[in-house]
Amino acid sequence: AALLAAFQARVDAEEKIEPNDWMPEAYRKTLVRQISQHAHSEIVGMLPEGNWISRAPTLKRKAALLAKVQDEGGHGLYLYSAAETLGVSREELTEQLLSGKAKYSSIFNYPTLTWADIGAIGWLVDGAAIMNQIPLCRCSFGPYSRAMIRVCKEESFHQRQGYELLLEMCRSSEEQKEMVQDALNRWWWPSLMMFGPSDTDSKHSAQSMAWKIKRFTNDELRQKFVDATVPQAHYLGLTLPDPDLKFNEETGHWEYGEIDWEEFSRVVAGNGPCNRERLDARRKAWDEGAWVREASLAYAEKRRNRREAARIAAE
Amino acid sequence: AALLAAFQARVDAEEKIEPNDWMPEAYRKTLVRQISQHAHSEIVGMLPEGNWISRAPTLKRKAALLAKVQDEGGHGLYLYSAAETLGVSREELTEQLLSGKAKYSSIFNYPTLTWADIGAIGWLVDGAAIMNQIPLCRCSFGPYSRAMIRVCKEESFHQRQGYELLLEMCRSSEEQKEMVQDALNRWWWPSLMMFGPSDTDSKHSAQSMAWKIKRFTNDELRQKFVDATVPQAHYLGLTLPDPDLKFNEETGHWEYGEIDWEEFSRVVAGNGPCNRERLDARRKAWDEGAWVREASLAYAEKRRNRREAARIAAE
Amino acid sequence: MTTTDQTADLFAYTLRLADDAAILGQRLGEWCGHAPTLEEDIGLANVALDHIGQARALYTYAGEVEGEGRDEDQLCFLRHERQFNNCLLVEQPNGDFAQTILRQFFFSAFMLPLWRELKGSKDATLAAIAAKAEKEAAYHVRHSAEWTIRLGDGTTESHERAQAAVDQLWPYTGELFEIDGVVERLVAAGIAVDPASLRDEWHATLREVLDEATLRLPPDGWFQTGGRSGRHSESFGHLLSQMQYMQRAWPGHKW
Amino acid sequence: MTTTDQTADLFAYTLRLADDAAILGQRLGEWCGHAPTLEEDIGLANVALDHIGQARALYTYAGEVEGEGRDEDQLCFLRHERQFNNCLLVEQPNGDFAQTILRQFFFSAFMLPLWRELKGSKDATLAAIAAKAEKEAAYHVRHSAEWTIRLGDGTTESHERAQAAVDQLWPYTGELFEIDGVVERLVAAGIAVDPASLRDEWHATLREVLDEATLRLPPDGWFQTGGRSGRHSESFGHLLSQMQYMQRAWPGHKW
Repeated sequence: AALLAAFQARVDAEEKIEPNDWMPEAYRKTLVRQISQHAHSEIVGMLPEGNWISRAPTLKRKAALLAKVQDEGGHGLYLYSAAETLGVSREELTEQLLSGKAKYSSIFNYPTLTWADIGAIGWLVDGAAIMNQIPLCRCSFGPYSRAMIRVCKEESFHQRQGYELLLEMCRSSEEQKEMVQDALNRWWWPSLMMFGPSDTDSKHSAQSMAWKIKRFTNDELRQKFVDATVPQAHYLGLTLPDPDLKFNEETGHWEYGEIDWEEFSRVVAGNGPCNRERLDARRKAWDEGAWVREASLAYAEKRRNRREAARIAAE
Repeated sequence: AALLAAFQARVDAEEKIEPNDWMPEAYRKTLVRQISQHAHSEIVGMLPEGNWISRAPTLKRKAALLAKVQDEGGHGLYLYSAAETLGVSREELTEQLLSGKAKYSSIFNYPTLTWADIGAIGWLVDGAAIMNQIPLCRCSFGPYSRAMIRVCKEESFHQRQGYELLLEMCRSSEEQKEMVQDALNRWWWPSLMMFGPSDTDSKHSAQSMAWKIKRFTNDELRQKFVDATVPQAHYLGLTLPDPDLKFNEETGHWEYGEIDWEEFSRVVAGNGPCNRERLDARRKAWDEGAWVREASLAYAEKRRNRREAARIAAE
Repeated sequence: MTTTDQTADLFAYTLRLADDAAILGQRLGEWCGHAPTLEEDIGLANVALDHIGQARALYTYAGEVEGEGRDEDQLCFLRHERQFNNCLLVEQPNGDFAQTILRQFFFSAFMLPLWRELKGSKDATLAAIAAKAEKEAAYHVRHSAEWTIRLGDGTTESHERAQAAVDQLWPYTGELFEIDGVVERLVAAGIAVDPASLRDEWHATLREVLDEATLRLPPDGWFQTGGRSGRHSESFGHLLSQMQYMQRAWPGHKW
Repeated sequence: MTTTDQTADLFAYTLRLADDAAILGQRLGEWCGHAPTLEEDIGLANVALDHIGQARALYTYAGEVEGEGRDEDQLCFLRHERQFNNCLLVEQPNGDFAQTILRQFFFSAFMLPLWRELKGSKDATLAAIAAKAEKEAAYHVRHSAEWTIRLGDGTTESHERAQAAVDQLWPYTGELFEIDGVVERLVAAGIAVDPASLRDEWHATLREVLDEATLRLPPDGWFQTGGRSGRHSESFGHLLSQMQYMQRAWPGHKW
């Protein structure tokens, strides 16, 4: 209890908790869950965008998309490393993802149907991710906070790139603008769902706030996102697919309509358009890569043994 | 020796030899080799054309191509059946094909690079096949002769269809005509090679002629093909890729240049552009289909056992 | 309802039927030369051919109904991904032979009664197309049902693969029974078939065949949707990029 | 030789280099999200990116040399199959990881000395592109050589797969050393590199790495050819139908 109080005092004083510091088991667990979900999201998130690498319309866009997907892989790497500092191995985490036990952001269970979806993911999905992640840069757990600083920098680049892609399309022709509008129609609500259940239904919020893992509630972050994004959509000349959306002059906020939480729960539960495809793709990559990983280990061991033998021979 | 003389007398009298009749072992062997090579050619021949089914430019052409490839599968079936009457099973023959022991027509080791190749195969490859096969309709071995009658009818339909496809392309635009010319340039010489080595180098000819398996020599058939095809090319407005080609007013034949027999031998030996791909594709289909064939057998056996059990129970 | 509205409905309805046939034919055509037996190379090509034939008749009629001069090829090869309205079931990748067979069985067991009823359509062209397609669908049901039984009641491996195919494809069957304004109005006009009226027969066919195949029908749960409004699977765009390649790369040429 | 001739040669030569880079980049991009480890998802994407970058610079320059206003995208996305002049090696399908690695190793072990020599080209733009590409190729050689050794000297399975990849890809390496009039004339003009001059170094690199990997180099035998005159593998058309899909389906749009 004294340890707990000291821990909370450090958190309250905005000191960073480091891996070797004492921490409550629930704090560790919450972080492992959150960081690994976040890592898995980066990995699974490579798939819907990867779907368009071979069909990107220009070489410049192809390069940008490849670089973006590569960055996501990189984010996955730092996040797995941050999780590893809490005593859980990448193998365990991978196993949890592939068995379907671990979650990842449900937004990646929607398909990328047109090239505009690549822009929409950058603009909306990365935009929502950044809203979630900026406060995490000040998270009480040191490794997570440092990983987030790096991730946020790259994500905001992706977000601008996605928006710029859509802007180019909207300016180029009416048909392309329609394609962008269609993408917005399909990605808007799932993006709002990325912030998680409404505060009244959110399980983990209060404790995470006290631990300074979270700094804002789901609804607060969602509102920030809506306020930032609606004017951007208008600038593109697009209509938000929400008839209830209106600007409240008094509060200065954009008020949005009812979110379809049934759809949210259904997709989280595994019944989204692409849940099966996503896990199948990850499992296939993992299974087909098994012989490569085994070869790596076997080779590393051979080398170790040879070096050892050489050392002994030299003695 | 009396049997042999009687056999030859029947052959000379243009009687058909049937599977249960006595025949020399060498005759049987020659036929098994020839019929099975022919069957394998139909099967492997499905691949270069199959490569364009998913990309056929119109629904009508897609249907025609599907039907054609399906016919080739059908030809494979009757030919395997004809070979089976000589006491060799389809499994054995398939094994010989997949192990690389059996040959198939070398023309199918060239790739189909453009849509015009589909027309060129119909016109030239099926055209050459028909030249070879028409005399086989009168082959001394009954089952082979009857299979050939059916095959020839369908092949000549395919040949006309291929020519008509090219005619439509040549009439439609200059670019398409160039595509046709390019296909002719690539398929012309390999088509001439389909008739096999020159008579001076052909191993099996004399005996096959005596047995009335063959009716014309390789060079005779090749000349017939050239004479029939050159005017068709000219009607399309195309140039044959042979600077030495010229019409001999006296003989009434088209004289053609030197065939590159080195290329022929190299491709037969396994070093054509697609030899590996063709066998790999057949092996993959065979290996991946193993569980289906096993299921069929297992189910057939279960049914037999159940029927047997029902019969016994009923007694 | 004005004639223009009915024309638009009829166009939409015919186009859906055409897209279903064309896309399934396209998928089946991918097998050619790669099937588990020579007989199936021929058999699947045959089923593919029937669907391409149906697609041709339906696209041609859709183009006539629309009246803007689009022919079968323009409708098949020059629309974008979001404009295709085939159901998600037919576009599912071939997978292994069991998945191809079960996809066919689920679909044809629905289409057989649909074509039978559509023979009575007040639209004479649809009725004529249906009469021909019914015979073909009867063969498709028989062919795919026989294989379903053989695979389900074959070896342990084939049983597992067949059951996996049933489970994987099941969520795409709900869409077959969807009704929207287009169908509703055309049913009322005696032109289209109400899919709800086919459900019992479809279920009975499935139960009978899957029982004999010792396969388990999944419980009715959540169903995938979207195909009828052009929201397809990610694999669909790749299918189109192949299928439309020639018409896209050589615009305005005759073949 | 007239300037027009040299311009045509330079266009052809630059375009070949561009096609090699673009097509290999396209193939490598297919791995993204499907590699055996997360590190390799990143690593292969990195190699892909380098090649796409080289392709951009080379196509842009080729367009300038040609002087008909074609930009990098028109050259990459609006030529037909028979107009691409990349070597057959780079278009070979990814196959398993061993095939992807060996394809890269054979190619990059050739490109590294080529870029190094091309730095001395009398054509300043090619020389500048080569200077950047040399550094990238050095990394590609290191990366693919390390994996070749790991796979060759890893497990029995990985050894067999690596050897199969060597054997399968070997016939496509002869084309790297082909010389035609275009190359001959540009070598004489001090613009291009004579590939024959790179053969010993290439062979030495291969021998060293394959030895360490316990892999056997096939005997020099017959080599595949055709890429430089636009005769590609059957898989190439399928690659193009994907790669060019957007530009073909939406002609004249900006992205």
